[in-house]
Amino acid sequence: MEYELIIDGEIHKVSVEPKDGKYIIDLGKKRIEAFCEIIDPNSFLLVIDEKTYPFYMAFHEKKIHLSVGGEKFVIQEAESKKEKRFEREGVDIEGKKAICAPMPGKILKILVEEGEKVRKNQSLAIVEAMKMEHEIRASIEGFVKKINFKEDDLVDTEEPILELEVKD
Amino acid sequence: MEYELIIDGEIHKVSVEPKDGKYIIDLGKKRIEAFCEIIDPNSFLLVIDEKTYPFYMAFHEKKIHLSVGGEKFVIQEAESKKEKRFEREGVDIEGKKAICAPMPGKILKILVEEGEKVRKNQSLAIVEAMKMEHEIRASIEGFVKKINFKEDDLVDTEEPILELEVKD
Amino acid sequence: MINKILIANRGEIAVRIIRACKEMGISTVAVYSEVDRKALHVQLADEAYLLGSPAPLESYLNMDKIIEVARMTKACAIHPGYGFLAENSEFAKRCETEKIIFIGPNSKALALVGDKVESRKTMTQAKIPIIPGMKAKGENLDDFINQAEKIGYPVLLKASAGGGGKGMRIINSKEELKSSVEAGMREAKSAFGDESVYLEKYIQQPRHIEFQVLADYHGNVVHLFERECSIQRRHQKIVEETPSTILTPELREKMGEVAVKVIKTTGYTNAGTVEFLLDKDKNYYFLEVNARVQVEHPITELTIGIDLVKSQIRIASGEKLTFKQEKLSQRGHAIECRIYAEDPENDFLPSFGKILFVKEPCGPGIRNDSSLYSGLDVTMHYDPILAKLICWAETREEARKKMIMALSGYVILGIKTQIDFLRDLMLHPEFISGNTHTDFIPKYLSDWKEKKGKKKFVEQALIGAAIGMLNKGKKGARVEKKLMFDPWLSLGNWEIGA
Amino acid sequence: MINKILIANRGEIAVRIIRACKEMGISTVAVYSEVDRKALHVQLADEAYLLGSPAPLESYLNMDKIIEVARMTKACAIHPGYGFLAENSEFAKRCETEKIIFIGPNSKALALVGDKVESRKTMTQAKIPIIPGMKAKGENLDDFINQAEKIGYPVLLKASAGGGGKGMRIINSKEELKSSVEAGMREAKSAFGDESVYLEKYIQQPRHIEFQVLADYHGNVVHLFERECSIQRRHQKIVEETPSTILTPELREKMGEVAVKVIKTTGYTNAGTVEFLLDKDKNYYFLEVNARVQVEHPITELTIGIDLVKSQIRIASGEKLTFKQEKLSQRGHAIECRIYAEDPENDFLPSFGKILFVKEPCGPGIRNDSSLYSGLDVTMHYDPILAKLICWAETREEARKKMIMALSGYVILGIKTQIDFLRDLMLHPEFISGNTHTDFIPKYLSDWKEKKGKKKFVEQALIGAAIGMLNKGKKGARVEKKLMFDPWLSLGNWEIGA
Repeated sequence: MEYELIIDGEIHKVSVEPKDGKYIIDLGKKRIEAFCEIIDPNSFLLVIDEKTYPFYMAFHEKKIHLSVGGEKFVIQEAESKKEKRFEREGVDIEGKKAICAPMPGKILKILVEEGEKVRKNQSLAIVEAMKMEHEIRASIEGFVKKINFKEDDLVDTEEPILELEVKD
Repeated sequence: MEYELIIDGEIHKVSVEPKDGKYIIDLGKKRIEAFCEIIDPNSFLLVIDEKTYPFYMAFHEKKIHLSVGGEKFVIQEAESKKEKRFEREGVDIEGKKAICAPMPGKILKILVEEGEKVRKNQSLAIVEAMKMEHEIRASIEGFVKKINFKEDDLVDTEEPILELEVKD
Repeated sequence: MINKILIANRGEIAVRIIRACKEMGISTVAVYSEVDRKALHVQLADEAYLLGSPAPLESYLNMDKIIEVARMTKACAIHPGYGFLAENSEFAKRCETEKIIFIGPNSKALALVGDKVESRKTMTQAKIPIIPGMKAKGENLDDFINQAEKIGYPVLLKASAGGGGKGMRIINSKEELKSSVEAGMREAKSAFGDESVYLEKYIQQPRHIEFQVLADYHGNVVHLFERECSIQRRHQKIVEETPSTILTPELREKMGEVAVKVIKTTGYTNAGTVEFLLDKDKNYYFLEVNARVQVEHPITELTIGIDLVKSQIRIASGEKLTFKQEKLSQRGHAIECRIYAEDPENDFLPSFGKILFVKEPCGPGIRNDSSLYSGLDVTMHYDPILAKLICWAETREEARKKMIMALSGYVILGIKTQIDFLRDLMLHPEFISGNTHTDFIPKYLSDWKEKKGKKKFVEQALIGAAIGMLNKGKKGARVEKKLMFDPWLSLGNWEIGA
Repeated sequence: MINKILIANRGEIAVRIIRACKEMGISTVAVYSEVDRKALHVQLADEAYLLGSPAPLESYLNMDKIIEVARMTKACAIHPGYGFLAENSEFAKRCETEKIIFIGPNSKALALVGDKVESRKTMTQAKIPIIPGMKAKGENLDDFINQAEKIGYPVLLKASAGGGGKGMRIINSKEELKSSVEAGMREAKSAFGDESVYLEKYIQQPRHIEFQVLADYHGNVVHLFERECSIQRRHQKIVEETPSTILTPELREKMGEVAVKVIKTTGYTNAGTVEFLLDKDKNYYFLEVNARVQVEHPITELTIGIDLVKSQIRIASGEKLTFKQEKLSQRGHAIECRIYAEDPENDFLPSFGKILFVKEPCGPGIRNDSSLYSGLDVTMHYDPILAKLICWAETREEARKKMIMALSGYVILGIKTQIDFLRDLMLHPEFISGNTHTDFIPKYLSDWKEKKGKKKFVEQALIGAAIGMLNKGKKGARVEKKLMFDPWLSLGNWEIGA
């Protein structure tokens, strides 16, 4: 099987084939033979050239959370990235801009209404988490197209709190 | 559901019914309401009258291994006990006696042959485990009916190494 | 004798206190909010009672409810841990009235050390060195101008009722004074309901040195030496160690004596911490008394060989201290790192969610005070501290290396933590040489980023992930013949949460 | 400098050594037998090499193979742990020839302390008190009769090459002498290939007291005080503690000096243990030198504050000891319990199989040296030790209570252990009062049975099991709505093993 895996924004092609209890791995620049022993559902032992690498892995919401050698990775399949509904950076092709919370939390206040014109850096909402308040500001000038949540709702960092639209 | 559970040789009847996220338990002499929270696949939190009892449980070969309050239990359903093929204590109705190892291990030596007459306490086999040797002796006088293993075989405590037969 | 204690707290400190009680044969009553029903402190306590909704005022700050549970369960004492009600003199007084032992200082001493301006006065009278500054809150702008001149710029504006950096401002010149004082007063008003502010000399790159003290009800006071807590981020300690790399034996003895004097002066009882700032010329200034068991108490326990939580309980029971000052000594070196649910790349904003998997480090000399487990929900409602990792070794250098190893072995999947940040901190040349001060992080690590592209195990991660994907796809596929059990068969487990 | 060590062992001690190496920045090479492929020491080491089939001679006793792996991986030193090759002077010599550092005593001293009769001679010459007995192995029956009269009955027959109780016999009178000597010789012959036996005075209800020593290559020898290991079963230590409840400061100092003298007399280097028997009148007799790191070394580490494994490595590197005798002191009290895969109700026969679930105790002052994990296969091939649980506290009584709490929190499902037995031992009045001796278990606990019918949590167990059965039956049944993940859905997990 071939996979396109994204680590820290970079796409890596990996091909893996099971063979005689081992795995033949092709990383493009090199081919590797590896054993993989299962310790428990989240703990594994990767053996390459008699070197042992314990690693820990959990699948969650299309992401692979993985720790090896004291380093932590959040890995995604290249396809699943395309599914993402909103582009965090910049404005999308339709001139819309999704505003997400920088951290998951509870919406304390929504400071604007749908249709309202906002200037850049204007406060749009206040989100609270772990005793800290955080202001959500407009990253562009535009109009409030849609508000997806109300006060006291819980939000994560993926679902936009509101959408802005650039009008000329 | 009603269960007959065996703990340390004693049979206990327990009936349990889920209700509104709780469990109604009938232990015969008393009825109890309990919550059961799942911490991980083997760890649970039993809540009875605001007292919390963390317990740990694993199912294995028709037995429930359970630990609560620092005490350990191996629990069986009453039916499954009947399935046991051999009676460890005494001779069965056909005059046969199964000889099992007192601990799992490797058979170092079988000291008798099928058909051979043995006296009580005669050494029948030597089993080794964890650097310790253990002699298996005849618990009755009789004849060797059947030998189920050979030297270097691994045995557990359930499957008889050999069977003796009382002949008159 | 105390035979049953209600622990009015949550998280690792509640777990720590419950363990001490168990060893002393004392029954424990836990309290919890709705989101903490499966929390480790609930699992470990003999009894546990729901306080209410997650909001602290409804649960862990709900005095009425907590007192009610204590009365109902016949708990004769309450341990408040740290945070929440720990330094609330009203609650301490309430316990006194209800004849429930408050395991902490008496309410009078608690009220005194809690008021910064008042305690500065008391200390001045007792000739304890304090940071040069105003003797009282300022009344008008001229007051502030005159005092600032007298103290000498830069000066630090502080809220009288304050803490946690709220209302605090550095003022470098007369020009900045007016607007800063006004802004500080507004902030103090909104944070504490009290606009009083005052000025202090601003000490540059100071070290934060504190002394642990124990005081019984029989007039015995000892100090258990220092902890250096200079590594801070936004006035929040994140790394603590003892002994301090800067103290000479003479200075240690002198500051210890002063700490004991502070405690005697205030009539303080039980465990407490006397905080000092130490400037570049090794002048020390009394800062405040922390009237509780500190987050960083384990490093003292490991080097002095005394259990502080048990000591708190014994003192509260009326027992006398069994050790004399001259018998106490420091052995080896201990470092503590606080593990927070924070994203160090995103300005240390809290990161919460489900912990998909946790593996905690262990081994000789490693202590991990935590309340984590795989599957735990880290909620937004409380302080983002997850665990405290403490390493003891014969020397500082060995303790530091042990800490690096322990941090490398701390696996938390599912939420962000600052573990990698802490490891880089441990590897920083200035930390290695012991040159620590409260501006350490802004000075050396303000632009810290995870070593993207510099990671050493990318290949192994890709291989592991690919093997995982491969077997995840094929339900029932067996990875190898002698598999003892097959997680691929039980995918439900992998998908914790959702 | 040593930069890479091969650890020629398995289980908890291999893990212990690997951790010390990691902290010292030393690379580690693990070796393993076919059944140990997933063992924790394999997981933790930087590299791991298969030695061969599970039989020790093919794997952990396979000198050729181990030396070969060391050469291949360029490991410059081998740490043998305890057991296996640890006290094999041939292996030590082999390492010396191959210019690989053997982390243990030099081969000459190792050979000397390994021969009981020879070392008795050496000690007599050095005026070290030994148990009254024969100066050499007996040549004929008259020899034995005369010597037994001289020593006084009861006497103890011991194999010259012996250990572990093989060939050992108590002889109460002249009448028993002939048959006992003959039987003892036969046993010794078959156990060790050497029929030599000798007689010693039989000490009744002695205490086993041993002193930890460290000796560098520069002539510096220190002792790190005593460990009392009187609680034994079939000459196997199961509970150890320090300080001993019986030693006075004077006796401790005297015995410590003798221990150092023993080490100097034999030209011993590295870490070692000098074992003594102490009779009812507090006479002490040298028994033997254990030429390795001991299973019970952690209790010394916790009370003295020195890492013994690191010290071993430093000494082997040629470093000088950095501490003087007069600077060393004991702090607090430590107890160790050895957790064995044994069935205490079935004559302590080994119990092996799959560990279905393990939860190890943790908390301040609790150290758990183990190599366990859920799913581990405990095989019949090796020593049944699973873990060592060590508790440190300010006083013996507190350490004992901490141990009871820790044992109660040690959950091992799937195989039998003697954890409950150990807990009852900790609760025994004679242990509480410190009246320990080597006959403690036969005298007080020989008829120990698990408290069947006296268990306190039968009801909770029944309820838990019934809820488990109920949900096991219904695949996909949800126990509660807010379930974070559902183990009932993933039954595969429960059925660990086949």
